[in-house]
Amino acid sequence: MIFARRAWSVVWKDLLVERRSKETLNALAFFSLLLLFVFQFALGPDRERLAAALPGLLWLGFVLAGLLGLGRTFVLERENDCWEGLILAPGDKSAIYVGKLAANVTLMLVVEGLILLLFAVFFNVDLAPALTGLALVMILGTVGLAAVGTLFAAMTAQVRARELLFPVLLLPVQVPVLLGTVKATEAVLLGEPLGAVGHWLGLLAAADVIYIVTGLLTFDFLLES
Amino acid sequence: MTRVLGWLAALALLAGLGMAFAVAPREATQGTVQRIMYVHVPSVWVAYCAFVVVFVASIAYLATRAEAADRLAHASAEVGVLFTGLTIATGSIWGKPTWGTWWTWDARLTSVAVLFVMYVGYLLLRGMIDEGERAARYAAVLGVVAALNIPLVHFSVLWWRTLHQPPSLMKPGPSSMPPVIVRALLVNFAAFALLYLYFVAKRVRLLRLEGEAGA
Amino acid sequence: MRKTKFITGGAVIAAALAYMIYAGVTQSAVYFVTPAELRASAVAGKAYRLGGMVLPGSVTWEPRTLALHFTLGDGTATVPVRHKGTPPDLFGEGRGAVVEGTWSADGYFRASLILAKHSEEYKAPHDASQAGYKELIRTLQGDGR
Amino acid sequence: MGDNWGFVLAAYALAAIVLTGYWRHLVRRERELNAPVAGHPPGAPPRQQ
Repeated sequence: MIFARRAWSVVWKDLLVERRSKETLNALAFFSLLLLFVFQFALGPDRERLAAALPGLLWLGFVLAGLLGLGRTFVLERENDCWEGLILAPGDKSAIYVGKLAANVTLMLVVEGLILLLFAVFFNVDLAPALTGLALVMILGTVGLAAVGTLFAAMTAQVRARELLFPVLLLPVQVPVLLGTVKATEAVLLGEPLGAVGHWLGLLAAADVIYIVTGLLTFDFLLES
Repeated sequence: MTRVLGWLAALALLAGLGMAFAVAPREATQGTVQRIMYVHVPSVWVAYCAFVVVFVASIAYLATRAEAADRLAHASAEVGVLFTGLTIATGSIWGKPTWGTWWTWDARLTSVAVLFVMYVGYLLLRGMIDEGERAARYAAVLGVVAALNIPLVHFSVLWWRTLHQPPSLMKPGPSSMPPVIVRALLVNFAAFALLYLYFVAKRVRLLRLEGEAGA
Repeated sequence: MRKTKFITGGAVIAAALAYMIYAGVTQSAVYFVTPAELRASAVAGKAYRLGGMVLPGSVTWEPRTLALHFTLGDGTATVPVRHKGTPPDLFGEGRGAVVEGTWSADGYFRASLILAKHSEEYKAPHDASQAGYKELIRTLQGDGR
Repeated sequence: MGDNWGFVLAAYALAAIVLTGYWRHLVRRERELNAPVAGHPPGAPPRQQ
């Protein structure tokens, strides 16, 4: 109970700050728009090529936005000298991890929804029939991405060259999640039933469980003084 | 002690060379090129073992905070990265004449490449932190995450695509390799394992000296 | 308290890994399509990986233009393949090969890469057991695991 | 089929170069740390073993 209340207070605090300042969200929304530009210029107007590349592009966008967003997980704490406060928080610190993770997943899903919308409008793709399957894949993938991302953000928060180190550490670890989500998205967009990619969904779920539990168990060690 | 290990490793490597070129036969379909296997396969086995050692030593460090465990993890990760790189390079040289390409995104190549970058990241993280205790703590967490990720990488990449032959020694039932080749492989594996132990012992001592010099 | 947490967490991780390995072993991987599968549902312009046996007598190679033509078969269907480049050493008639490329609307497979697949059977020189046709496809598909 | 001795030699030579290179690197580092170098930056005198 206490654990849940502590975690909730972190979520509430983070989302409240974000809702007031909209700092990260605004920047990420603009970034998504820029991504669209880049993809458009890189691929040209060929519709066929775009359709083939869409699942990969979509997840490339999610991951790039994730790298920017997740890397900022502890920026406020660092800039406002609250890092010590986190370290000094009494008792089990995994509640902080859960709170940060939940806030990150929420933020990421909002940004991903926005990217999806932009893709649908600007690239003229009809995503409506695939939406439920897509939502499932996005939730599974985002939880995996955020679970490791939150942990690594704490790890690199107080390290030299953290902007560089964070993606360098996160990207290789995320390979299973990336492969799974891209393959599952591909199948979903082609109108295949979710059962056809059941093994990928299983892999994503297993990855989520492993990452979250590892994060819960090891987060304490990152916040020692 | 370390010196003895070094000489043993050198002798075993010589024996391994003898097995690879004098004892093992020229393979029927691939020809002499198949002899690359005797460096390629043992070095990837040793690399996997090295990363398991990193995992265990990382947990041991988090549990006991013994600096020795941290030094072992650091040394083992470095030597593991060395052997992983060697695996990729020799595999590439083997791939050119047999598959007709230096590199292909097949399952095992890809998962070994992912492993390589994951542990290079581990070494980078260590290099970016100046305080020894914090470097040890963070690296230990990363060592655990990376090791738990290995099975996920393995299966995801396997399902993604594969062109490599299925593992021939690991599969159930009678091995499909003639015993001469298996024996040559095992001798080379033993040699590489000894070399790994020698390198790790030396690197651990070096880390201890560096720690004292920095203190 | 702390100990319980680690034991429970470790058990959950172990269970997830065990599930992964179980799913991984039971999942049958398809590495490439066979000529029959390609013939059944070929989409022009789509990228495939095609695997089969190089039919004896089908290989022509023009060293000057590097034009390599051959036919891949699987016992029920055949697909003509065209490639520009030197064939790899393990490539040969009666052997298995996997090619990457696209299905052309003109009725042939345009290969961008030829990967002569070596089976997991490592043979000693005088072990001259000629792998049968079915056996070849089987090792090609990697069912020998 | 050709025997491709060149590839075999290349692989073994590469392995030899990489492994002895790492070994020499270790030996050199150890010697440096054991025998303090002259011209060490002042303020951080090397420890005598």
